[in-house]
Amino acid sequence: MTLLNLLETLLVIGMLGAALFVVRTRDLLAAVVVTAIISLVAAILFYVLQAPDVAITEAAIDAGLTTAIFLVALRKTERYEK
Amino acid sequence: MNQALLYFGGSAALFLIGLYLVLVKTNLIKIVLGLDLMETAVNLFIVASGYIKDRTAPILNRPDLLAHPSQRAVDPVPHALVLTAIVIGVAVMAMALSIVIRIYEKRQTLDISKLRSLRW
Amino acid sequence: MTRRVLAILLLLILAVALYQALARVPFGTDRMAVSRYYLDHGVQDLGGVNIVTSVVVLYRGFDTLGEVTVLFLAATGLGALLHGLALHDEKRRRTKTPPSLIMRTATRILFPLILLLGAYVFVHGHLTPGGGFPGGVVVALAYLLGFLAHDHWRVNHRAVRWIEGLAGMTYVIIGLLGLYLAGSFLANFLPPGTPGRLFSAGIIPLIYITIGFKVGSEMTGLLSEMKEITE
Amino acid sequence: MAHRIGQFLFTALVLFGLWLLFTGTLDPQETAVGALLAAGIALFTHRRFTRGGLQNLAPGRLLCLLAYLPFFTWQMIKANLDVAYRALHPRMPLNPGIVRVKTRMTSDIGKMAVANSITLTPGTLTLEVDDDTLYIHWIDVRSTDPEEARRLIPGVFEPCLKRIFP
Amino acid sequence: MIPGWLWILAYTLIGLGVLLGLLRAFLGPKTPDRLVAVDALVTITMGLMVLLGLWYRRGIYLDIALIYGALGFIATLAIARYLEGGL
Amino acid sequence: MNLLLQGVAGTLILIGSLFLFLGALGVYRFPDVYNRLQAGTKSTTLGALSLILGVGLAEPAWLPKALVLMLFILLTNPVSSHAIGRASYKSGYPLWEGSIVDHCQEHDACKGGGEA
Amino acid sequence: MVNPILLIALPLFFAFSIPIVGFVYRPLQRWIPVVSLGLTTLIALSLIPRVGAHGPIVVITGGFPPPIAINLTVGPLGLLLALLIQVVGLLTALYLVQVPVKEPHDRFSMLFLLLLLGATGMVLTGDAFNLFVFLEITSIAAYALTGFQRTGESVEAAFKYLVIGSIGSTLYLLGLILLYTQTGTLNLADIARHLHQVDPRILYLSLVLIAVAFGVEAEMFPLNGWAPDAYQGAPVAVTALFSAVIAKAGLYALLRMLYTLFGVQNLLYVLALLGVLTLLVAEAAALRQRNVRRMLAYSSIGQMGLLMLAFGVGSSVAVSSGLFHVLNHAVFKGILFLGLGLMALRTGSENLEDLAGLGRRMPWVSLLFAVAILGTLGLPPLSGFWSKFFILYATARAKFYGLLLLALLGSVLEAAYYLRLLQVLYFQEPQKPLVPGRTPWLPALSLGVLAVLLLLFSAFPHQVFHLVRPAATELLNRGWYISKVLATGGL
Repeated sequence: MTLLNLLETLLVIGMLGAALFVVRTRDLLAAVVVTAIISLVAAILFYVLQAPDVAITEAAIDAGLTTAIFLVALRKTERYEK
Repeated sequence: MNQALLYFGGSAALFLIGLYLVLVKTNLIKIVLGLDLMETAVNLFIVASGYIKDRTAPILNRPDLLAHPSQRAVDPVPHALVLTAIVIGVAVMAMALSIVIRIYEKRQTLDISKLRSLRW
Repeated sequence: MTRRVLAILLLLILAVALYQALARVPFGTDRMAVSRYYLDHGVQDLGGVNIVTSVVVLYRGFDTLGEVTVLFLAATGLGALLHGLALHDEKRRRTKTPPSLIMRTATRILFPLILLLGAYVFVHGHLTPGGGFPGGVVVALAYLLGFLAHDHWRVNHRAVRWIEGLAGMTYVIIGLLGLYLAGSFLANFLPPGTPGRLFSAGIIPLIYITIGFKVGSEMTGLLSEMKEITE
Repeated sequence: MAHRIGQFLFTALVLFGLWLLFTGTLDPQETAVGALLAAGIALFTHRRFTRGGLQNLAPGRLLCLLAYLPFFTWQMIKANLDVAYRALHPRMPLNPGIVRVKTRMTSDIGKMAVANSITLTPGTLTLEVDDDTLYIHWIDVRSTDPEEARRLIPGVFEPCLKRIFP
Repeated sequence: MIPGWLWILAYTLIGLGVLLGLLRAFLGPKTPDRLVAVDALVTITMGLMVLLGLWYRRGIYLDIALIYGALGFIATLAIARYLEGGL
Repeated sequence: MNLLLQGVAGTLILIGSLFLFLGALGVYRFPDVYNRLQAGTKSTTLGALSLILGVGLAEPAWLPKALVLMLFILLTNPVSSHAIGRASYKSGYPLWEGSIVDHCQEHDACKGGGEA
Repeated sequence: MVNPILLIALPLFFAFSIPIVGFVYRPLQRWIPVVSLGLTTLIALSLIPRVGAHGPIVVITGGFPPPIAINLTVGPLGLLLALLIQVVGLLTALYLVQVPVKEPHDRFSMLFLLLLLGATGMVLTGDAFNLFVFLEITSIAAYALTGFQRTGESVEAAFKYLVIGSIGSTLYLLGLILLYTQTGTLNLADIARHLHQVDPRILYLSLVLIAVAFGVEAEMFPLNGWAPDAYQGAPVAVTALFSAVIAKAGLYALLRMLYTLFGVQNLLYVLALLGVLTLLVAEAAALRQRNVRRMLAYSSIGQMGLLMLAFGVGSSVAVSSGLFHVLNHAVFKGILFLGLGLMALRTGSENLEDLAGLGRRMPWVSLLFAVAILGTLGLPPLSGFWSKFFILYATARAKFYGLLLLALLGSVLEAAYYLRLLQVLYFQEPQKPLVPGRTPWLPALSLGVLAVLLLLFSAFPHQVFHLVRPAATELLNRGWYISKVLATGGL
């Protein structure tokens, strides 16, 4: 049981909390922001799991590109789930 | 806390949450978000399954790593697979969102219970 | 309501099944089979110190060709689906907030730096983490930064598609060169070089540069199409 | 034309310097590729990257920049201690507001430098720039008078920055 | 060498920072608040990544921090532009 | 000499992580988005800078890359926090009720079309 | 000596070149799929003698033998399906040269080529993860093509397809990784060889996950909700492809997994049962349709059910006749959908009542249409009879009497709506005038080629059975496949 494991635990729990937040919220913009957080946290986890290539790709593609595409989709549709 | 439980349980839970979003939510964008979560969960699972305790990343740019790489580095294959899976995931996401934009343009709603042919 | 109950039932079943199976998967222990070969022979075979890159580009290079194709498909499909989308829908016309001066100026300065960062990532794919895909995406995101901060920033679509097509064709041609020079598709036909230097690892940097250009141009085109529909 | 060449050279030089820092080596292969990439990227970004040209590298301006850095670092540390004190204090002594100040900088990049410096230092945050007017969120408003505020916030940096970014 | 207690202290502080950032991201109450949390989290994570790079003694990990920062910055900017109605 | 360098590096790392934590604390505790930004930009920026410098000193081979990282943080962080602040204001996020003055209210430059 | 890798490499090259060709000389764009598929058809044909003589060709990529690098396994079965894909694709491409779909044409050509490329890759690859990549290529192209018309129905269908399809592929990835964690390899044959190391619970979970994933593509019963909508939403030529080859590629992958990877001969009755259910449900749904395209879509799903029954019975006769039926069905459905497309060009609608009286007004197309319908129903002189008869015969031989009865019931339902379609086509008075115009000649040519194929199959059923027998042997003989693939190298 090292400190690093505690940090990992915190990150995984944070990720699950974020996922539950996505389920609950009605504001899709908040959901997209929180999904970006999930990707960012996943990138740290990949980093801790000694997968730097994956961490870079996850950060670049999931956090950057996907968020941008989601924002455009939100702009062209509507922001709140009715 | 047990690391196996942490990573495997965490990715399984994330996967289930994503699937729940896809199956239960009626908002199209929420469904796409659910697909995204499922992707992330599977990727996390793949990387976690390739992790080996006390070993380092498979980038052998230090002389001491070159001696017995297979005793020093983690499994590189899952990383390669996840790279592919992430790229495929973003492709699917882009397609899904462009379809969502089109549906909204045609039907002025994102609620699948109001879309005739999407009620499954 | 029935849908929710059914879904939860399904999820419960899946959860139990996953639990049963995942409890049997050992964590953090060495179970490598093919990977052992990659790790032990990768550097001698190809001269690339980043084994993940060697796996991605050479041992499983065929997957990567497919991966490039998938991205190409996504860009193509998105362009097809959004073709002729009403550019200005009257109902929701709104005045756009112009970007602030700080953002504009900072972006002008950051744009070349991020491009350089992207280029660094895909040129050094065989030495450091990263490679063609993240590098290409970083390049595309540099353009996204431009789109965000400058309303009138445009890319030349024709040029983008030229680069995209040429890069894709180059990738296939490199593969075919492998077929005719080294006996099998996508095989390495260049000397491995000294591990750890920039010009090493045979065709890996070549392919990653191709991928970088392709992914960069594709994603730039995709983002630019998305920008145009929000105007 | 000569101006364009100056812009190009300046951009390429900056990018090349950055490349050297990235790679952290002087290996001829790396530097060759770096020079190539820097030139290539500079070719189509130099007009956006800089308005000036090689005169940006005039020794006087570089010296000013070097002198500015420690001063700025000191300001930043002060800012942080201040914010830390407020964050740790049980009652959080806040006295925030948005004030309007004028800046004397004229170039875009100068305005940006001032605004960024303001953002990074004691309890201030640039919210909006409108021509030469800065709207600043101040965590501890000590004066609502524009002239006084000007002296307190951008006035600290301007003498220095004015020389770096004329 | 950097002593063990320093590592522990540094990790604890950064871990608490991540925790607080995540809490703010969940509590909101509005999207700008979450955005601030994301921005702070990205910077904290860059620090964490660099620190872990030192821990593992792998210089390559600095690259990741750099790209992570760049990407986080662009994502933040995109969301901010959406919020102010400029996208 | 080396010991001194390591000592400085350790101190910088400790200060850095302390400021990272304080920044996050400020983000958590402050009452409205503008005040949170004050903490979120300044403390975390200084924290990250000092931490990265510390790591660069502890492992001198990494110093150039660490410098790039620091430069990058210095360039991007104020811009992103400015963008967030501006976006919050334009999207109609109200100032904390304890705020004493708002010069931005009566000016067109601060009006915007967003929604928080 | 042609390398089979060209079957993949050439279409990719052509697909990437389409935008550039478009800049140089625009009208050439439409011919690129024809050229590419023509070349690949020739390549596939030229491989037949080699595969027939020496068994599977194991093509290595990247310069390393199978378990290390990815390989293609061009066995009799893979080659048969690849050839089928190329031929049907070529004919559809010819059809599309003169009956264009909506703008943008260049993007349509790329998507079309890549759809076929993905299906070809799926049937040829010998690597489990590579199969996933090709599955995704196929399905992303299919999503885009489904929504290509950009009408409300088609984009909704595309979304539905996308959601179900991507759940499926995520599940496949999960199942595959579960296997990887136990065997440490991704090559199909190598996994199969090491399967005994796998913990049984993990094995069953991954079996179910993988079966579900390919069940989606193969339109298996509870997972085929997307199919009718997608068939209706896509451009008609694409529907022909979906029905004739894409679903077959999914079925191939399912079979490859069940027969070769898992080797679960004792569980195949589940597949047969699901097949019969698919058949019954689809045929019952088809009865109620007014839209001919949707009716044909349900019929196509029903035929997939019949195929699953055949492969689920799993005897040598059943598998050969199932493969024969794959060929038959591809040809019949090709004729039906492409013919329907030609009819709709003139009538402007695909509703049942609008096709009234076409038998006299478009005699040739209607004749082919009717022959294809009779063939699907399994009328004796036509090839459909042989394949269907032998499938049912094998079912009876395997003592699945209940399934046999249900399958027969399905056939009766099928006959009911097809005969009504024929009745409308030939014995009802037209209500609306036709849109003036002539049937363009290239589509007519491709229909003609399909008709010739149909006649050949009908005239020489024996030879066709002979042709597909090696493929059936490959499928049924697990050890042979494994040893052939791993003989080229290995750890």
